[in-house]
Amino acid sequence: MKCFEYMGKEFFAKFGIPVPKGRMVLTPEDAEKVAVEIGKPCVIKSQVLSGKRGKAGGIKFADTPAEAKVAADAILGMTVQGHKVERILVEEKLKIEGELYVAITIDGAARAPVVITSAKGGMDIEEQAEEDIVKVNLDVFLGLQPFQAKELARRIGLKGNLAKGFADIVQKMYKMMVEKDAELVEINPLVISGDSVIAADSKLTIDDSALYRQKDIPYVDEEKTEMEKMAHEAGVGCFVELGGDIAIMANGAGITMATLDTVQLYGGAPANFMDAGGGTGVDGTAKAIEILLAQKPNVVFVNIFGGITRCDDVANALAQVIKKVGMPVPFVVRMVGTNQEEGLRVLKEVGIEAFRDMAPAAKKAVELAKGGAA
Amino acid sequence: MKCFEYMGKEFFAKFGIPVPKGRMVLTPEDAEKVAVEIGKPCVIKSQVLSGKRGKAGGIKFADTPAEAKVAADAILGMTVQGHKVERILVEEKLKIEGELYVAITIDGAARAPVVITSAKGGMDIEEQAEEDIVKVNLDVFLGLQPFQAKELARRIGLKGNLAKGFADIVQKMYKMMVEKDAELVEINPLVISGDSVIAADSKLTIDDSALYRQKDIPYVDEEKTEMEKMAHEAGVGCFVELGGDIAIMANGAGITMATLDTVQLYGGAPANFMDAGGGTGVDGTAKAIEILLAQKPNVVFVNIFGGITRCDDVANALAQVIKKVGMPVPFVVRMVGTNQEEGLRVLKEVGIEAFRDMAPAAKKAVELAKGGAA
Amino acid sequence: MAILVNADSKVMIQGITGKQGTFHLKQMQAFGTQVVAGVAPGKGGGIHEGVPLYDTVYEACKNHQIDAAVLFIPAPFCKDAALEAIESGVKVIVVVTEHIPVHDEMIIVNRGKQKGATIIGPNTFGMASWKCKLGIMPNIAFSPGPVGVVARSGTLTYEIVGSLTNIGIGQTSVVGLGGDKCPGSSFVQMLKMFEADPDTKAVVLIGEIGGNAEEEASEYIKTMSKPVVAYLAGKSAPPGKRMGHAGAIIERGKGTYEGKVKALTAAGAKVATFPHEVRDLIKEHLK
Amino acid sequence: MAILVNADSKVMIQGITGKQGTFHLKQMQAFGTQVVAGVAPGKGGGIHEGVPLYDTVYEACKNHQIDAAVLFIPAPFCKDAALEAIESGVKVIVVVTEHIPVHDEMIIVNRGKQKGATIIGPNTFGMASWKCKLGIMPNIAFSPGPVGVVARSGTLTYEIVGSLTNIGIGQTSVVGLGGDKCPGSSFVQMLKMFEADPDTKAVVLIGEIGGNAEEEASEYIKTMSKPVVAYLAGKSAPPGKRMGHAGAIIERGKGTYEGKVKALTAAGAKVATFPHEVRDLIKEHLK
Repeated sequence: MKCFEYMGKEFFAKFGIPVPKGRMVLTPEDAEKVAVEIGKPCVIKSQVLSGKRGKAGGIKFADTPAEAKVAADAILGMTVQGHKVERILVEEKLKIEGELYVAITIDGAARAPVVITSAKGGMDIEEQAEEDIVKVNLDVFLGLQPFQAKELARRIGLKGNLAKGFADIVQKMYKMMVEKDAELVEINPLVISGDSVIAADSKLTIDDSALYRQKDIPYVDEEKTEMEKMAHEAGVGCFVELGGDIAIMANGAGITMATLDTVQLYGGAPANFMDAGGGTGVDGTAKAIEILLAQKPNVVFVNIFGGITRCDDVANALAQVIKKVGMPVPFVVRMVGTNQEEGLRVLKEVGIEAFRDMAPAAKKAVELAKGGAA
Repeated sequence: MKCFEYMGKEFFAKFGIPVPKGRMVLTPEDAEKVAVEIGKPCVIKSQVLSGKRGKAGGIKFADTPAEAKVAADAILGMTVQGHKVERILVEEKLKIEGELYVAITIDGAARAPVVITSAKGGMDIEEQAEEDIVKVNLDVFLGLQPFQAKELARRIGLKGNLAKGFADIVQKMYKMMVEKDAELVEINPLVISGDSVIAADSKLTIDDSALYRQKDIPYVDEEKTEMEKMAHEAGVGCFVELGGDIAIMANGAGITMATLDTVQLYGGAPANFMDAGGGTGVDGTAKAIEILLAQKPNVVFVNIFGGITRCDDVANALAQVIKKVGMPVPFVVRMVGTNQEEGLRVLKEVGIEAFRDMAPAAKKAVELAKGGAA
Repeated sequence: MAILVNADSKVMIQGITGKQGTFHLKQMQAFGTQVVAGVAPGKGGGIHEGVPLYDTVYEACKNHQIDAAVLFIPAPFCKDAALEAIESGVKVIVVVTEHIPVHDEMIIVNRGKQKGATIIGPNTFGMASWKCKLGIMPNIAFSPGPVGVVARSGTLTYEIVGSLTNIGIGQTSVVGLGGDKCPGSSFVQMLKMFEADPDTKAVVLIGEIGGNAEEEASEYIKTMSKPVVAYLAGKSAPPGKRMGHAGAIIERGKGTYEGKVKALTAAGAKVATFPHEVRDLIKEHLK
Repeated sequence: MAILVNADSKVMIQGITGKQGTFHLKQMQAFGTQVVAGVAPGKGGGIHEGVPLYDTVYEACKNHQIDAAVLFIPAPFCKDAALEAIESGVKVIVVVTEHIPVHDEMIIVNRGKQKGATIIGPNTFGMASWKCKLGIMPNIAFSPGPVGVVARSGTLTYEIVGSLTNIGIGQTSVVGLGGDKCPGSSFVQMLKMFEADPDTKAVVLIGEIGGNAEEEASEYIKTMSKPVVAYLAGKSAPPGKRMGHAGAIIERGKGTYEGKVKALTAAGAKVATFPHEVRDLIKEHLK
């Protein structure tokens, strides 16, 4: 779960990481009030989950509270990279003398946390040369020791109080990462301002699997399309709209990807990625099929290799939908695995002759889609 | 540093370990008040750092607040195993249905924390048979995991809620041990009362070397003799009175022990153990020598192998004392090591011919002591 | 023979009395797996589907030789259960559960490494050698034979293994590494075992986009004497979720379909375009 | 030769510019130790007594081969400094400092073990092989020769080693395990190295009451081909501090003078009654 910038900064403050003075507000009036409290030139930042807000006009500066109100009014309600802005962060404007980059995340290949830092922070961090980026893998049992934090500071060329401030921040970031079950704690830029380093931005991603034990973190609902919301409510593991005309359901991320790949190799255009997951039962699966139909595709292609997912559940879900809304477009079903005999029997009753192999089924779906579109 | 029972229990309560209702008080009047608050039969326990308080009469029961006052009055001011009672703990009297033992300490041989537990807690735990005691070494990086706590509960025969309560307590003890830099966290007895387990006593020893980072733990001054206090103030590493007539100073625990052993093997009786430690300088060493003299021995035996300790410092300290108070009893000095030439020169000036070897020096000290006693 | 486990292996199930545990216990027994002990706190001393129950892993291990453990444990308790198996000295541990917090996962897999335990999973269908299935995959897909299979994803493995079985090509062992960020085992570890296993004549590697596991594997495949056939899912996948800049910096230039195909091909592996092509390529190699 | 280090070993000092660090640097140099790098945060790039300075251990190790490190670091910072040396791959680390919190100590010594580093100390005089002294002991006590010495206490070691040197019996290596509860190394580890070192002809073990290090050592001494002479301090010592019941339960029947003498004697070691007897017993063995 991605957190908004202001949420990350609230946690930073709790863990003792320096952040600019400021607060999240919902209205231009409150933005003005906060600007008065700050009593200095401010920055007004749209709070959305996408990056590149600056380029999209989602960040404005204000020298006076009145200007802050105007800027807030402009930003609130605008759309940044498809996300409607509902919250803004009003903060003191920092005197920026340098921009560093620092993040802690999990390096899956190393099965370990990794600290990544660079003296060249800011917008274009991803484009920095390899030699300008310092990476250190941590040991999960040892955590981040002070000497490692100091060595990182040294390697990005910091000295004196800046080195101390940086080492302190990176240790606190690690503590926060572990205590908050974060997958990512990122500061970009970490701003050099006089003798201190200050977190001018925050990116904090909490491990979805650990939300159950992080009750004090407010839930952030990532902006979803209507269809994605429906899929989420139906208990579908993962659903992404792709815009083609063959609506696809499979079970398992790997086989779903492989189904899409196969459809595309045969010249078809998938309407979506839908990993139905395992064990959603008849009703959940029926809802998922309704979502497929709601995309108004030319063909529905269901590809099931039953394991935890039972073939009879999927067949009954299909039958249930067909009884309810009929078969507005052709259904191509491939079905093998757990309880397949019963599944095939149920399908036959509603007039579907299921395939046993994936390739001919995918081919058939593509042919039908082309026929249907013609 | 050993903590009083009530201090340990205050920490237990902070870490969520169940303790009887109660409070430490300094007067019989307050004892009566606490008994009123508790509103049940109470136990009044002397707060001293030695064990076996019960056998010494330092624990009494009271059915009413009036009885509590009387009991408190009797205990306050009594002496338990040489320790004057200045504080008492007034607690609800538990309904005891069983007594367990559980402790976490550090097993030096394993370089690891060790949990020790037994279904047979209470007074005579040290005398329990080996098979009635369960010991599990922990991994310092992994700490105490829930499964280990549950396995310990099973191995001492606990089931259901008692097992859960026990497992919970032992995990909290470990957390406390690490966070409070404890060398020992012990509960004996851990009382079974109905469906729960409650810490009826506490033994908590904080690592002296870690006191600097445990500022919230009040300092407990172990009862010392006048002489021990003087030694402590002089910066002497370790001083123990032994009652013989040869006052001994050496530098380093090993050589001090060896010096005592040698004196005793030659038939002498050491007055004390004094490890002068290293780097106390001239003034500290002079004070230490004055302590030796304060014991009114028949001989003073100083055995120095200079390393960090510099021979000239010790020699100058001896000269300083001799100039101040003379040589009321014979001084036998053995001196080699760092800056020995200068040391020997200074000693010669005050009339001491130092030995180069320890054995003849020890022999001489014993002879002189016997002569002096004759 | 096979890798990691075989028909003689003695297996313990943690969480054996739950709905999932019970269902898959029966499936495993039907496959031929010797389930000799089950762990179910509070039920020690009982019998479940013919399997003796113990309160703790320590007790089970005291009473039985345990060669492998399978965990059917809810995610919040998996760290503890996996550590219990590791610390008790179990050498093959299959963690089926998905949605284990990644910080727990790092502790499990790194502790396993320290103690010399092979962790399969988390979030895996498990693994099977002939007559010893540890996990949740459908029994019918498997048959004994000369092909080693190692995969990152589940149903796709059933798909491909099933297609091999259908034309009479069996498997020595089939291993699912699991779909989580920090899997306990790697392609390379399994490839090494297949290379060393005299009965394995060819290996199927089933990968997908993202991460650098396939690139790592390619380095080892270069040194292998046995043929490797790979299939990678995700050729047409839209760009996945990204985690701030840090993910992009770690993975620089790795993780794409094209990159992986290039690495595997350069290492001498054949990469199938369709899942069903795998069986044809394997058939070539076994001729 | 010697054990752990020798005349060719390249040494780094952490905390080199402090009062203690500077004093003992000079003493070590006088002994012949090749001190090639010093670590002093904020002073990197400088030179101290002819030794190049670095801000961090990582930097020192990048610029020099480092065979051993000696720490002159205040107790509160020792854990960090020792871990820095361990994680940088230094294989012999001498921690002179006393009063290190025992929980820090456990982390240092267990991490050292995991990473294959030999930790000497904490709270030790250090160790010396001929021309390579790592620590704080007086140079004059030592001389090259055929006796290996391993000890738990400091000045007593100077006493005994000095008495050997005085009659012309030199040492291959002298190692102080340190006086803390959780020392990084054990008698057994050192005895094994002495047993394997061709130049060591006899070994002196200097122990004391408390703990079970001598009992453990006895088990190994049984298997040694080389003679061992022991001295134990504390025969006449009053009962030491006790830590609740737990200490007594751990040490049951171990740790007494009599028990240790019995174990060592049974293992074939000669136990000297007086410190100065050690040299006589060693002389016997070297005849």
